[in-house]
Amino acid sequence: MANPMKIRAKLEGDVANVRVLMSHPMETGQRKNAAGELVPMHFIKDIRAELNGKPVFEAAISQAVSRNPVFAFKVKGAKAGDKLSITWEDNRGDKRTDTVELGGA
Amino acid sequence: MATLRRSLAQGICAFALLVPSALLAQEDKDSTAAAIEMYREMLADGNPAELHELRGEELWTTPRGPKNASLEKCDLGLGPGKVQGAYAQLPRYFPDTDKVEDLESRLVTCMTTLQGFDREEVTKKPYGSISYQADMEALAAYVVGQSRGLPMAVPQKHPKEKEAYAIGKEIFYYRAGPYDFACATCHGEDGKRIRLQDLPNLTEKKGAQFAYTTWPAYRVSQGELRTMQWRLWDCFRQQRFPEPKYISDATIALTTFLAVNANGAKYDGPAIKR
Amino acid sequence: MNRNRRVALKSAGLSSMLVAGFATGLLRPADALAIEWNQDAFHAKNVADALQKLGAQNPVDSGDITIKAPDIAENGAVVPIDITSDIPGTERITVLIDKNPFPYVGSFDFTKGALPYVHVRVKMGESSNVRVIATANGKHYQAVKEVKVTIGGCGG
Amino acid sequence: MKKTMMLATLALSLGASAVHAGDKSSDPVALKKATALMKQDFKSTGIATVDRLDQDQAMAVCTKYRGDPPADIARELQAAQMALIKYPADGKYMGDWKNGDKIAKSGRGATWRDKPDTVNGGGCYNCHRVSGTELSYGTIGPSLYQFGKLRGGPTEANMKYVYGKLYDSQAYVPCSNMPRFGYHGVLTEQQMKDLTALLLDPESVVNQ
Repeated sequence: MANPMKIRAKLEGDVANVRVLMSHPMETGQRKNAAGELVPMHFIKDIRAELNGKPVFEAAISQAVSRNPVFAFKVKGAKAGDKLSITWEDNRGDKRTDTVELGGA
Repeated sequence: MATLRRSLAQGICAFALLVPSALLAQEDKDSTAAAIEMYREMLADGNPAELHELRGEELWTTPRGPKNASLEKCDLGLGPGKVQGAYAQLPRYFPDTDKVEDLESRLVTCMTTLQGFDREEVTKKPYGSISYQADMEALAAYVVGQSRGLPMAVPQKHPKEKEAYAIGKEIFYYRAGPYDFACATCHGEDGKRIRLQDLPNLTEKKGAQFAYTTWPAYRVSQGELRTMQWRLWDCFRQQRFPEPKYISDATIALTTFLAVNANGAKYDGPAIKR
Repeated sequence: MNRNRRVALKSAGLSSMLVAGFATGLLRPADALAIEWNQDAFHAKNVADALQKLGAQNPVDSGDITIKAPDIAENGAVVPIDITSDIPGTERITVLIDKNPFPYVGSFDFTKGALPYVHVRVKMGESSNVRVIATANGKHYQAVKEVKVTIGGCGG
Repeated sequence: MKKTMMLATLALSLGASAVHAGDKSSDPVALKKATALMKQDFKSTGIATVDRLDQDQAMAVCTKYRGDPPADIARELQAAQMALIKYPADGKYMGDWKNGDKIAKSGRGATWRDKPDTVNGGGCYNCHRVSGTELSYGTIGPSLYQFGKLRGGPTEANMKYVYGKLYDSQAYVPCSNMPRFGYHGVLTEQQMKDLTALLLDPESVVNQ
């Protein structure tokens, strides 16, 4: 099972500054294991952030994103008490969603 | 990609550090240094070590092992269950084992006594890889994170604590192996570097403080959270020494030497490093 | 599971609180993404081909795209990049690493309420240009920034 | 021992910069314990066997005096090391500088992960600036950039010096931080010739 994300969201006025840490190997498919065999590609493909259930930010990414990905982005029109959820899905169909409630300024 | 694979495999060298510009000694802060500094600053905000801390806390509080117990009663030196500030006072002497123990040694003690794990079993694979999550690294990340911002205050009261320091110091200066290296070879002078990696002078208070307070660390070159035991182990590898045994008295003595030299500094791990 | 959630709750940051940690997939409606995972573009082996597959040929150079990245990366496994577009109406930011075996790294969509800024960390096989395409009102703009990847110590 | 500890404690409490000022040589009792402990706590893995902890005279002296032996002992050590150098039997010191640059860049070999047939590198760039173009170089040793150009090129004296220094650095600088590549057999005669050419050949990247 996928490990939890770590989401930090800081409100600045009506903008939420979001930073998220994800736990994922982001295998390129070009690395060999100890036995000399190529390790198959395994990477996050899609990311979506939702504010109170409404999509606000999306990404489509490749295996060239670093292992244990770190992203930051800014969501407009946010306020304290809003729920920000982030979901990723990888090339094997594994998914993970974590949600934070935006704190006061 | 071949280049990338190579750099991933080999990007593991000595105490690579987030040395502040003041520590770059007399050397001019040229454009290379400025660029590297910017690289480190950009990495600092967003440290995957936090993910390990999260997993470590989970491991700490989950009943596990033959005795189905959590580690919440583990005594890291400040009393059973007290995690906050404990790492800033390790290694230290523990009466129950009659030994000076570092964090990882003490975690193993707790895992064997409280949880009933087999010592061999829990120390067999202490370091993680892309295909293997090491519990020890996560537990270490969690515990050290609970000392962030606190001053290092490693005790030197018990005779065995003093002895560990004295022995650790001799190990630090011990030259041997096909390259004639000692720890002091790379870590005995200010302002030196291997390739572009700054080397803290561990014989000097400022360098020792900076180095010690930023380990354990998430190594971006490996995508792993690395502990102090790992740090020494990989230094000895590069020193072309034989392999030190995990949580052995020799490694704990060396850690004691480094930790005591860092006393007074604010602990700032787990950090993120190249 | 409950424990995991509890731990996650306790560890949430100061300014935010984790309220649900585990409902994998549940929060994500099955509707189409605003951004498509463009397989042809991701599999392209050079920049020109990738841009063509993305329908973003011949982007116009723009001074309104800011790429903040270190001139030298200590390690190519993780190269941090901050991207901001000041082009009005920026809908999308696309990142390519010219000399990677597959240059197209990804795209970020800003049509639904995010400001046109993103921080991303990428792998770079060797020193290369980082190329950013900003799409606004159907037009494509670009900026590039060179990042040198250094050789680590000891391993040679 | 007590004095050492007190000094160390004093230095710490005063926030002085040196961790062990006035502490130029080892504590014999602690060193004996440290040596015994290391022999117990290190194990052989692959080619990195525990006998690597055994010290020759130079290692023991440099450990005892923490890299800075008194003048008379240093002179004695230096002379003993000088006598160990074996110069090439064919009298030729210079090989191929291009190979030399590859050897200088490689830091491989001799760790517990390396195979017995791994070709060792010299790791020169780890500690020295070597060419004018490679940005990624270390500073533990002095810059070698333009080494030959600044010293009159491949004269007999220069070639003998460079080869000898590679073979046994401590014949020139007692307790030098540089490995004794020839003495330990880390580099072959041919590799040391190639490195000598790297430093002295007028065509070499070093001398541009």
